[in-house]
Amino acid sequence: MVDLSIRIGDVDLANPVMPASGAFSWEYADVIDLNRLGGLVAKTICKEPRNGNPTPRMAETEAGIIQSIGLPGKGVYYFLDHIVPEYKKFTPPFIASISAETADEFAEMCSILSVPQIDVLEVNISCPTRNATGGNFSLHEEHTAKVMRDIRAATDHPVWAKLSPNAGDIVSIAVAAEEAGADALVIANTFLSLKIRTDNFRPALGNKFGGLVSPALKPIVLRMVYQVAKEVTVPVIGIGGVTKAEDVVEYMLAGAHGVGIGYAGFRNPTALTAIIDDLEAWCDARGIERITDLIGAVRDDDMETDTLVAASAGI
Amino acid sequence: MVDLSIRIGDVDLANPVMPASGAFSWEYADVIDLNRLGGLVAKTICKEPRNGNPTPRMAETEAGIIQSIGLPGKGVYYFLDHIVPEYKKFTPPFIASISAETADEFAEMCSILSVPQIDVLEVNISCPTRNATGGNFSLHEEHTAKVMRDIRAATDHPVWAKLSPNAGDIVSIAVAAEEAGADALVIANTFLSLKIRTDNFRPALGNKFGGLVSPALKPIVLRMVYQVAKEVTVPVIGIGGVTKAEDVVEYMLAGAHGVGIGYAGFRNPTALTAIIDDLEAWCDARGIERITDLIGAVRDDDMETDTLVAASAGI
Amino acid sequence: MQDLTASDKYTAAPVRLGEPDPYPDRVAGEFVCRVVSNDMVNESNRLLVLDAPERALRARAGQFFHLLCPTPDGAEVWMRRPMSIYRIDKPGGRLEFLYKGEGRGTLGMSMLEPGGEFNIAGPLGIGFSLESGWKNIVVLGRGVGLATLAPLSQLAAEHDVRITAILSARTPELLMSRDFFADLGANVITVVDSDGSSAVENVEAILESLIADGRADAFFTCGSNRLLMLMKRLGAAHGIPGQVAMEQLMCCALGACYICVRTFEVDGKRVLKRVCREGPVFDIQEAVGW
Amino acid sequence: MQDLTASDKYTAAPVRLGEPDPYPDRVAGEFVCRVVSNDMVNESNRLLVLDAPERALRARAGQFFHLLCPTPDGAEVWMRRPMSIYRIDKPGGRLEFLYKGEGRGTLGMSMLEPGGEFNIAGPLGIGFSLESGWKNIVVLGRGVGLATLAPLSQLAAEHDVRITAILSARTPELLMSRDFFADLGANVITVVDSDGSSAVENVEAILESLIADGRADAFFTCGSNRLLMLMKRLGAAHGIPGQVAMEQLMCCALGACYICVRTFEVDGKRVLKRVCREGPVFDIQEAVGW
Ligand SMILES: Cc1cc2nc3c(=O)[nH]c(=O)nc-3n(C[C@H](O)[C@H](O)[C@H](O)COP(=O)(O)OP(=O)(O)OC[C@H]3O[C@@H](n4cnc5c(N)ncnc54)[C@H](O)[C@@H]3O)c2cc1C
Ligand SMILES: Cc1cc2nc3c(=O)[nH]c(=O)nc-3n(C[C@H](O)[C@H](O)[C@H](O)COP(=O)(O)OP(=O)(O)OC[C@H]3O[C@@H](n4cnc5c(N)ncnc54)[C@H](O)[C@@H]3O)c2cc1C
Ligand SMILES: Cc1cc2nc3c(=O)[nH]c(=O)nc-3n(C[C@H](O)[C@H](O)[C@H](O)COP(=O)(O)O)c2cc1C
Ligand SMILES: Cc1cc2nc3c(=O)[nH]c(=O)nc-3n(C[C@H](O)[C@H](O)[C@H](O)COP(=O)(O)O)c2cc1C
Ligand code: FES
Ligand code: FES
Repeated sequence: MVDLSIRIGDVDLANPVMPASGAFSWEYADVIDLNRLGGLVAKTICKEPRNGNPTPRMAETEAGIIQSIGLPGKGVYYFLDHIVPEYKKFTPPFIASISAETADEFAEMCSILSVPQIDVLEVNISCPTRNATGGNFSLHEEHTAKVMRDIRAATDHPVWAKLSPNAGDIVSIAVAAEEAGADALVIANTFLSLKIRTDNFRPALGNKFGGLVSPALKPIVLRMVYQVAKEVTVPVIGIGGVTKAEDVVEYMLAGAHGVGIGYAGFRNPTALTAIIDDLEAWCDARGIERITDLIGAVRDDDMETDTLVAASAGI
Repeated sequence: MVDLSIRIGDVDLANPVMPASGAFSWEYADVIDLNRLGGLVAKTICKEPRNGNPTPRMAETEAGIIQSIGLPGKGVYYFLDHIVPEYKKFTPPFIASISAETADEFAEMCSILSVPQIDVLEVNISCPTRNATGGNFSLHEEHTAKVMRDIRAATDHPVWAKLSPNAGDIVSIAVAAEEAGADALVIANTFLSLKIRTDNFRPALGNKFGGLVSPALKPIVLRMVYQVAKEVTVPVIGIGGVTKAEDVVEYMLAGAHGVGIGYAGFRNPTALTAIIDDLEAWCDARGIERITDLIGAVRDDDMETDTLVAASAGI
Repeated sequence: MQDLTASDKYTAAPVRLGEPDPYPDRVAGEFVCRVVSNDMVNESNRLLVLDAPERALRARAGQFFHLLCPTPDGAEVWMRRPMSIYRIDKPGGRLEFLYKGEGRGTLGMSMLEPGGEFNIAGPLGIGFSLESGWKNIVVLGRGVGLATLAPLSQLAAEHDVRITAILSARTPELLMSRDFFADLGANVITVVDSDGSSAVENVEAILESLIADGRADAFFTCGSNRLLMLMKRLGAAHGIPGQVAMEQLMCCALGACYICVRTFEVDGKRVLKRVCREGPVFDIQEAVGW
Repeated sequence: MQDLTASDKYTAAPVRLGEPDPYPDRVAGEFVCRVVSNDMVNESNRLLVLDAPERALRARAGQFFHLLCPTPDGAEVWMRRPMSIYRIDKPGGRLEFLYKGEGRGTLGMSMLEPGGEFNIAGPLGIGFSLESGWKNIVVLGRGVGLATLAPLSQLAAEHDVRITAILSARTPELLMSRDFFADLGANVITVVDSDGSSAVENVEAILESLIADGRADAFFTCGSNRLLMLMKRLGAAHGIPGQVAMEQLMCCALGACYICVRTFEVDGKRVLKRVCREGPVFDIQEAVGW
């Protein structure tokens, strides 16, 4: 049977399948066995309590949903006192996700949260409805470098940097995050989007803009993961449109160590554990002994580059 | 009955619905009446003959296709002698699309093509599989400004700049293109993407990367059109995921003067004229007299911003 | 042709009718049920009857399921749709939903045919609670809101609580479930827009007289903001506790995403609560309506 | 349940069977046909028979249609699938396709049921041409490649051209259309892998003897690269003209997108041609195979 375990920096995961921040909570234990997941990723929290964005916070689009929640929550201390204990009832590594509008606040949160119960700090420097100087630092190289340096200085905990697919040059930003000390890169957050209702001419979301989530986006994020994995040495976690075991394989072939899953768990609350089962079966059917053998195993080094030769090959 | 006509700079179009470059040719006259279209947009041409990219040039994805054709063609003189006359058999304004890997070559092509038979030069400065210094200028503000200035100096023809959705900050690039003399902005080209086959671990496309085309992407491009239309004064043409009359309306509400359609015409060769029919019916059913009344008519100035108030409203 | 529905290409491990349940102790699950019937009950509403796995039948009054609706038009329905349980028939192994086909999701549901499969997740949320001291309750529902109140009334009847059911609708033809409530032994009062009897003043008079008669130990409502506000006002005035089932757009329905929030008033402070997790049933006095 | 297919949510104005044709003079169109039957003809192939509008019936031998396949799994089939015409029955108003259900598109096609609708675009491409001087032709096909050669043989028979049809398959059970060709008066030769008769050397011997007998004024082939190369070699050696129907992934199928290119050799130079527009039928001597 295949060995599904992976290691991201110093953190050991039983398998490469994790939930995506904001699309998961310990409450999923109502439906599935959380101890089977590679990691447990909490919803992004902010330092102070926040109401979040006006409703409607979600709208269906042609092929997916857009959403803008606005990071509601009760602040970092409530998180430590009430939410962390909920997650600690389960065994997988616990990844806290945090957001802030300044590098200072990010650093402050990191030091508050560098407690033993938390295994990883995922820094959401890519909130899609914020701007590059106020929370979506990962739109720009220098902002990314600055915030990551401050974060790194504030904690010895493993830090995973979640990047934005809205950035123009994801590779430079990934390199900047790595150089500033990120232990892993999480690619990507959601795509900034807009839906206008043609019945009343109004934006469909209370916050006007929202992040698009759709299995259709996987090829874009996969391209980013592939490009980044070629240029960095830290592990990459791919997030975007994973709905089946083959998607996990595809991300790993592209160079990812693991994946995060959001949408699929909304559509099918049993999706995550089912995908882990399928992944195991997929590997076993092919005699793959270690899932880590798939990482970066895309066969891209002997591609036919002569158009006339290629166009005389079979389909 | 609604007046569907629009004006983009000095060019009059009978309606706002055009094909998208590369997804259309005069050969569609086999199936539909091309004289009904708002404009006729030719496939992008290059100065010299090119074979284009290795096959396979297309692959289906979860929700759409990725494609990388590589701008094959017989060069600019063949275009003038053999292709322009085909389009001139029809009445709508004729838009030639051009690409080059240097600003000089762009300028040279513009002067060669500034002939009376061509009504508009669409400059494809956003070929997704090229880089910012070699054809995909629209990834960067300065490259965009430079190439557009050289183009503007080379021709008095109307110039529409086609921009890339892969740019991080579409607004700055749009503003740069406008300032350098673009008469209209076409938003957007395709999203750079990758598909890896899990059966043989190989990239699905001969060129490895390709542009993703999917109705699912409309909310992303719509957001870009909305953001850009607020900041520029030249007309914007929205391209991405239009498959029905409501999509045309949505783009116009967001600020577009017109739309381009690619994918829908592949799936249904009669789509473009059917969408024009539906658009007329949609407007007539609502008593809209001029389609131009829809441009930028999104009701975004009195949105509820208090979350607690919004969350006590009906659904 | 059942496999044309969008339910198959995604990975999931729902419990299928007749198959072993890997997690019999979890409070909720994803289940593939079989459609028994799906017929119109009047000009605008339909009743869906499902054969459901055992765990799904542990649903309680006021809880809901999150339904993976078939696609009415070829495009997927990208999010599940929340739906209250209308009837739980434990001995028969059946779950029933009463609904109105109006948007893509519910129109997709309308297409379900007997023998077909239907994927539902649940039971979810906090349902109604019946305090032991309550001997007489008033349920006041409008439209498909009645669906939500039906299992509560079933429960009340089982506990020998006397029920007054005030059913409101646009027209007499749309008055659903009159027999359902009557069969439970409820005192059924119907009010309709078409003769003006559903006007708030009239319903208020009915409620006042029930209060005067000692027939209102607790209030329950669903489906109308006007009627909620009325019950809140009378409840506050007369010290009658009440519960309301609320609605909101939902995504995860498990408490994770915070998409389903609504505003409530708790200790004089306005706060947001998740309808899926802290509800869908709330204290009437906390509700600020919609 | 026909509306569960993906064909309805997109905007289009196809000509529907029985409805007036707005563009009767255009060479191609988008048509909604009605399925007459869709049965297996052997263990791996299926025959789809459609009632088609008049304009669609103007298809010529070797041309193809671009088919909007229903979805086998809930996800859309995002691109049409090209398919040669197997039989055109003008008086009966019918079009037939012979195909193998192997991928998502063709498996979707397999689900079409009699009475259902099916959206097809065409007729497309350049078909076979029969020169008036040709009195004897040899058609050599393998697998579903035979489908493409069928209407050519029909045409030849109508023009009193004598046909030798060499049908190749893996097993005798998979040898399709033997009766079809025999009914046209063709001299039918069958070769199969299972007894080794389909080996290139054996087919070469058959072709050589046909040439020697004056039965080979022109060659036609489809479906096998090995057999194409054989015909190309013999054709060049003996000065026998030939045509081959090629395949490639397609997107627009109208000549616009340049996705369907293949390499050909023209005047000693390798060039790309669009299979959808410059083909699918090409001069055998230009083909470089695949
Ligand atoms: C806890 C709960 C229990 C419910 N119980 C029932 C029930 O028993 N029977 C029944 O018919 N309906 C019930 N609803 C409402 C039902 O969920 C919506 O009617 C349904 O989601 C609409 O989906 P659609 O695709 O058909 O409509 P859409 O096309 O999505 O929208 C059509 C209309 O319905 C409204 N709507 C959309 N989603 C919801 C929602 N989640 N809640 C309320 N309104 C919505 C939209 O604003 C719009 O006005 C319940 C909702 C909740 C939250
Ligand atoms: C002009 C033309 C005429 C054709 N006529 C017939 C016919 O009469 N009967 C018939 O059964 N098939 C015919 N084909 C092939 C048919 O188009 C493919 O089998 C079909 O597109 C595969 O689609 P799918 O979704 O079932 O398979 P996919 O899942 O897309 O692929 C399954 C397999 O089919 C191959 N394939 C995919 N697309 C094509 C294609 N366009 N051409 C050839 N192979 C392809 C793939 O590489 C793969 O090996 C024809 C193709 C062309 C270009
Ligand atoms: C409702 C919702 C809420 C989200 N909230 C967060 C969040 O709080 N923090 C974060 O980093 N990402 C958040 N995301 C983004 C997801 O973590 C993930 O990046 C995205 O959904 C793409 O993955 P998917 O395609 O598997 O859904 C959210 C996504 C959704 C749909
Ligand atoms: C097969 C194909 C070829 C394309 N070729 C070009 C091209 O030559 N020049 C160009 O500017 N855009 C090209 N595009 C992009 C389209 O013009 C358009 O921007 C894109 O398809 C998005 O629109 P859609 O969602 O309506 O398809 C091409 C797209 C496709 C699918
Ligand atoms: S729907 Fe996700 S928290 Fe309620
Ligand atoms: S398929 Fe588009 S050119 Fe042939």
